[in-house]
Amino acid sequence: MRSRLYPVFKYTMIALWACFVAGPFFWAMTTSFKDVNGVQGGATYLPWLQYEPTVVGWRNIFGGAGGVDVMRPFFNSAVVTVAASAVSLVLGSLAAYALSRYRFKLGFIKNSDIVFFFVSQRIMPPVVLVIPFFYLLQWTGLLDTVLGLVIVTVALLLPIAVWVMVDFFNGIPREIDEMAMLDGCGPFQTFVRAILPNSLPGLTVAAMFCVVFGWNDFFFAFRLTFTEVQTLPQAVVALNSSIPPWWTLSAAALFGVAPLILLALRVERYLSKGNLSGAVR
Amino acid sequence: MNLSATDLCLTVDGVDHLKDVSATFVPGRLHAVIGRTMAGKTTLLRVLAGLQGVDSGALTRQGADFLKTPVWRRDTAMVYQQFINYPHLDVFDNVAFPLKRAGLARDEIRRRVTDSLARVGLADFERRKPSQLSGGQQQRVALARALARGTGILLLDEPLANLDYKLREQLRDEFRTLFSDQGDTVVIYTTTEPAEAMMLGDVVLVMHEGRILQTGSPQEVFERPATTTVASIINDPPMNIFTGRIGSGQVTVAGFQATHVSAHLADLPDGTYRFGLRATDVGLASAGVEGEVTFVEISGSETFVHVAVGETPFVVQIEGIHDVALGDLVKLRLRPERLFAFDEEGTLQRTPSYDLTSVEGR
Amino acid sequence: MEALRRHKSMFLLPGLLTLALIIIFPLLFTIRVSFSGWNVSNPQLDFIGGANYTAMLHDSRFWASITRLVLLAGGTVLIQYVIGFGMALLVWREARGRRLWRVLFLVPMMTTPVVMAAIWQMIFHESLGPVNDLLGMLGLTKVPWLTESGPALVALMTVEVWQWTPFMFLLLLAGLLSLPKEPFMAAAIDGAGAWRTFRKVTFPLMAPVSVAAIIIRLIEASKLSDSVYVLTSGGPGSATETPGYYLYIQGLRDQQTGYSGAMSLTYLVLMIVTLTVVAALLARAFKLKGAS
Amino acid sequence: MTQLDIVDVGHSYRSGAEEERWALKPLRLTFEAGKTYALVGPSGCGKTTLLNVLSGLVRPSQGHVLFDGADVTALPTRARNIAQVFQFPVIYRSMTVYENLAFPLQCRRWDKARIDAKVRQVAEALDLDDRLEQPARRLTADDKQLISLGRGLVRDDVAAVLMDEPLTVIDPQLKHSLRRKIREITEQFGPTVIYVTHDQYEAMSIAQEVLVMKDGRAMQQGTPEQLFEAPSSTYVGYFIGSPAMNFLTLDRTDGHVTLGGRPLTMAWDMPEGTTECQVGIRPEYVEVATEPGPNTFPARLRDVRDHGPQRVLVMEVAGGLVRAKVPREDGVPASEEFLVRLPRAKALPYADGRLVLHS
Repeated sequence: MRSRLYPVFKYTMIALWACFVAGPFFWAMTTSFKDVNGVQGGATYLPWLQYEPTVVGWRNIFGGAGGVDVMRPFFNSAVVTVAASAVSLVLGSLAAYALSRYRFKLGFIKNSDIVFFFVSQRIMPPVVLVIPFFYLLQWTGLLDTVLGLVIVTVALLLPIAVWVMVDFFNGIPREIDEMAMLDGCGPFQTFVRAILPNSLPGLTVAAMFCVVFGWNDFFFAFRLTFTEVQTLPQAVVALNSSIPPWWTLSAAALFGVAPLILLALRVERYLSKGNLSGAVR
Repeated sequence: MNLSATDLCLTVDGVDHLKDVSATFVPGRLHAVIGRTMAGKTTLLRVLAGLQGVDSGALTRQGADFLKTPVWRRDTAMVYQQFINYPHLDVFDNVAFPLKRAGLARDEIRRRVTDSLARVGLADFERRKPSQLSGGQQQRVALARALARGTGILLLDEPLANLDYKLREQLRDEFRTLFSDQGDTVVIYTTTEPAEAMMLGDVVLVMHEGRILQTGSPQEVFERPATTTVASIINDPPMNIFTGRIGSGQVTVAGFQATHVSAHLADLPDGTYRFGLRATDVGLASAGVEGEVTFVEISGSETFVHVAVGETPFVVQIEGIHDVALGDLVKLRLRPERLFAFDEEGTLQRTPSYDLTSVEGR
Repeated sequence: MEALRRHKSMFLLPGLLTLALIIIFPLLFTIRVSFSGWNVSNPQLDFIGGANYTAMLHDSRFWASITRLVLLAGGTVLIQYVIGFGMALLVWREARGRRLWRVLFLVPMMTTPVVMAAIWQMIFHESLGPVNDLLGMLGLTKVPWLTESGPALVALMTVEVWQWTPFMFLLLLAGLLSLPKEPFMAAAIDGAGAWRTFRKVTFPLMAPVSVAAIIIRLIEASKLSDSVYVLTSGGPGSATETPGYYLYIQGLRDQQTGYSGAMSLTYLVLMIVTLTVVAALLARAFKLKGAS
Repeated sequence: MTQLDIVDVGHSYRSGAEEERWALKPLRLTFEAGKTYALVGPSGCGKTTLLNVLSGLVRPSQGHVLFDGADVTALPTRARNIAQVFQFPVIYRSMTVYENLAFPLQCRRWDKARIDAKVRQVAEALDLDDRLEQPARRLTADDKQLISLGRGLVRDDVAAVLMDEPLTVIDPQLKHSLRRKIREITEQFGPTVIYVTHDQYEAMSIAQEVLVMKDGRAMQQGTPEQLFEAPSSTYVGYFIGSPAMNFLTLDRTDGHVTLGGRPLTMAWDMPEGTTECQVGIRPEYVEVATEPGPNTFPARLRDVRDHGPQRVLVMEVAGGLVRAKVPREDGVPASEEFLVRLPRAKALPYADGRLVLHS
């Protein structure tokens, strides 16, 4: 492998995979500047050379005539994602801290079982939950409301927050807690003043996962909200169901995934620093 | 203001961490707890700090039940063996942290922080993060934080164990000054090193397998070790312990020529004894019993030569640094007037006398 | 210590109770409803015994979807693992522009699966999509990607691999970055070449991370349904139907609530049992491989 | 067994830095074949850099590394045929003890029978022969360190065994026996050993020769006895020995060296014209005197430190602090003011911080 061919092999593989990864984005980008003429004649890729670019797709999604409005769904998605993530992070960190620092024993149930209970909720397929949730929200009058959607989304995100944070807290020496208590902090003060300030990398990773899974959820929103609270994935998929105006669909799709791509650029260094490694072991 | 422990017991997974530990810790004195690793020293400190519960026993302070007091109200500071500081705070804020918790005024906090940082020699490091400091400096920060509060109880858990030996030597000297005036504070200091306990302690407590074996002044414990176990813990290298006989005015130790019983052993009845002899009281000589050198260690300014005489191992301490090759045959001479005599259960019977010109040190 | 005991519940309970409350109702409801004949014309909680379960046993479409899911999930996760590990190894140490590659390789997992599935649907379009266009340039015949069962499955797997290899990549890269460097120095000192170093050092050290990453991905993959809905709607026919999607049709579209309840529970139990067994097998397999 | 030569090797981690700030200032050293050397010094003294230069992990900014006269400066670690024991035990987790020891030989494509004989021979010396089939990861930290050492010893032709603070994570109780084991094994197999540590005790207990380093410079190389009896600088005098060597500043009156106005004779003479003259004497050699005489000076007792079998008397002599180590049975001087004698043979002259050479 140390031969001179190795770098050639290496960068070829990287380049091939990079093309595959970037391909759909490139396609969506180029398609979003087409119109009927650019689409109907078969696949084209390069503006000006192969088709005449227009901004009609982009105009459509920002309330242009005959288009759809993406701002309201965008806003709904943002509210639900941020609220559910915040609730999950707060409750998750507290629970994770308890599970990392104290020993629980209730009959045969121990700490690891409680952690497993949290994390195992990820195994629940949304489709299994969504029917009971439908009736639950209907009976409580929360169907098609932001609050209702936030509550069920917490069920999706809380396990992630607990999963990441338990392992992160396990990596912080217990002596720091002990020292804070000796220094006069009660248990809650210890958590807030001594542990949380040292947990920013872990919180960042947990927050990122919560936001990703919250923002990208489709099934709950699809079945539990309809007209009042449409989220962005719903709006995009709704466009797909009709005869596809591909340019509008592409523009809306790019608009929908852009926030998280920007997020990825910002938090990459936290992710690759190996902050997650504890969580995987 | 005394801190009194009565019959503290703690068993974890069938192992005794504390076994019938009773002790009274007095304000203004430094209590050096010496024992090997796993002797229960750290557990004892953690129980006193409230970080660890016990199975049974009592702990009182000023007559009140201290076991019921939560950690954060125990008025206790602790310095760990590992250099533990708040990673997110700089040196100043680390030291100020407990003072802020105690609700002191800003000026008072600044005064105390500056003062205690100066005492540990870190006056110019206020705005550094702990990660930017060397191990020795980090431990000084921890010490400054403990001192700044002026708590009623100060616990130090082998604070020098993780430092280079030169730094250890230096801080040990500084500690003598730092802890010389502790007013009303109960100071408890654990260590595995006899020299450290002897040098710093006003009172020495010897721990082994969760029990306190002996309590007394350094001089007392060193010169009158109650058992063979204490004798080997309070000496570095451990005291040579071997079996011998006293009979018809002669002391016989396997492999060695019988010698006259020296004065301090003269009144012991005939029989088999365990004898103890410090490494400094065994010498390499031109004549004596032959043994083989199994290992040579150099510690500070001393050479420890491990010699096997038949099956019995001896350690010989020679001042200065000497080149002795492994496998060499050397001759040993024991100083019979320095023999400690223990009975076969290991309880002290007679000690050599030290009362030549002895003046209370310090 | 006494005081701490009282406090610890205050940390744990808010989260635990919230999750339990959110989860417990759906579970109980699903169990109860699975013994009822609740459907669109008869929306009530009557009791019909195990009739739903009997019907399910003979529902070949349900069992076919389960088999399909096992193959899909197993296949895609395996491909994701191989590619993800490979890419992580390539950009782990010295590589030109490794920051750029790391970010780029992470991006797909950040994007919304249903939204990207809509894009993929264009890409796989038989006459207007770029895939067939590129195949044409290479002189190959066009493939009816979304309208024939074989190609549709390939398309679905491609989308899954594209979407989730980054997650595998992320976990494995994080694992690689946290490895101590001494074992690699030791291998160099002992004179081991690149392949031997990988087989004897890197791979065994990564075994725990590998097991965890594969299990996590299997759990997520077993819920596959969103992309199916958008990309193929389970078609052609039921060729790409997964249990998740079939449940959607039965329970939500056709509102066979009772029947879908029975299937939901069966699906859930099967998944838990299978994943537990797979996890145990994987843990053992990686250890055995390591020891030889 | 290989002789290692360091020829004018210097290293800076940042290019273009002035030589004063290099991690390793240019130096020339020879490590003779089959001897055990310890590199000792505080953290940041350059000892680890020097070790990495030898192992090939660091390519020095200048100079050459010779193994038995052959220039290996440009060779990677893999091609140098060295062995290394790290701070944290490194074993191949997935392999048994046997496979661990056989690994370097498999990499060299030895045939099975030869590997087997060699592995068993080394395992026996390491006392690991009864655990050959156990997974190596189940062993204790000290046994793992022995495996690392063994992976070097199985190669007959190993150029050198490098040890980087190998006792750091070993339980204090076991340090002693592992140190002993390492010394026994290296004496039996006789490879060239370079042992890095920050602990003087360890360095002097394990090595035939010790190299004291500070700020990227080699301060002194010699046997433990030489370092103790004749430290080449005040730094080595301070660094080796506990308590450190005493240093007192001297005056010159009428061509005579004086201490606090009284004449002092030293082991040998101080040359004319040195600016800063000091006498260095070990606390072990300072004597409490009962009556005045040559080299005897008045002292005032400041502190007594009880170390057990010895006491350290801290006293003021001619305006400087002097420590004397006295046996416990000698007791403590009865009055605060008394006399100390600095025996001539043990009083060494230092000029500008460096030992004056005996002419």
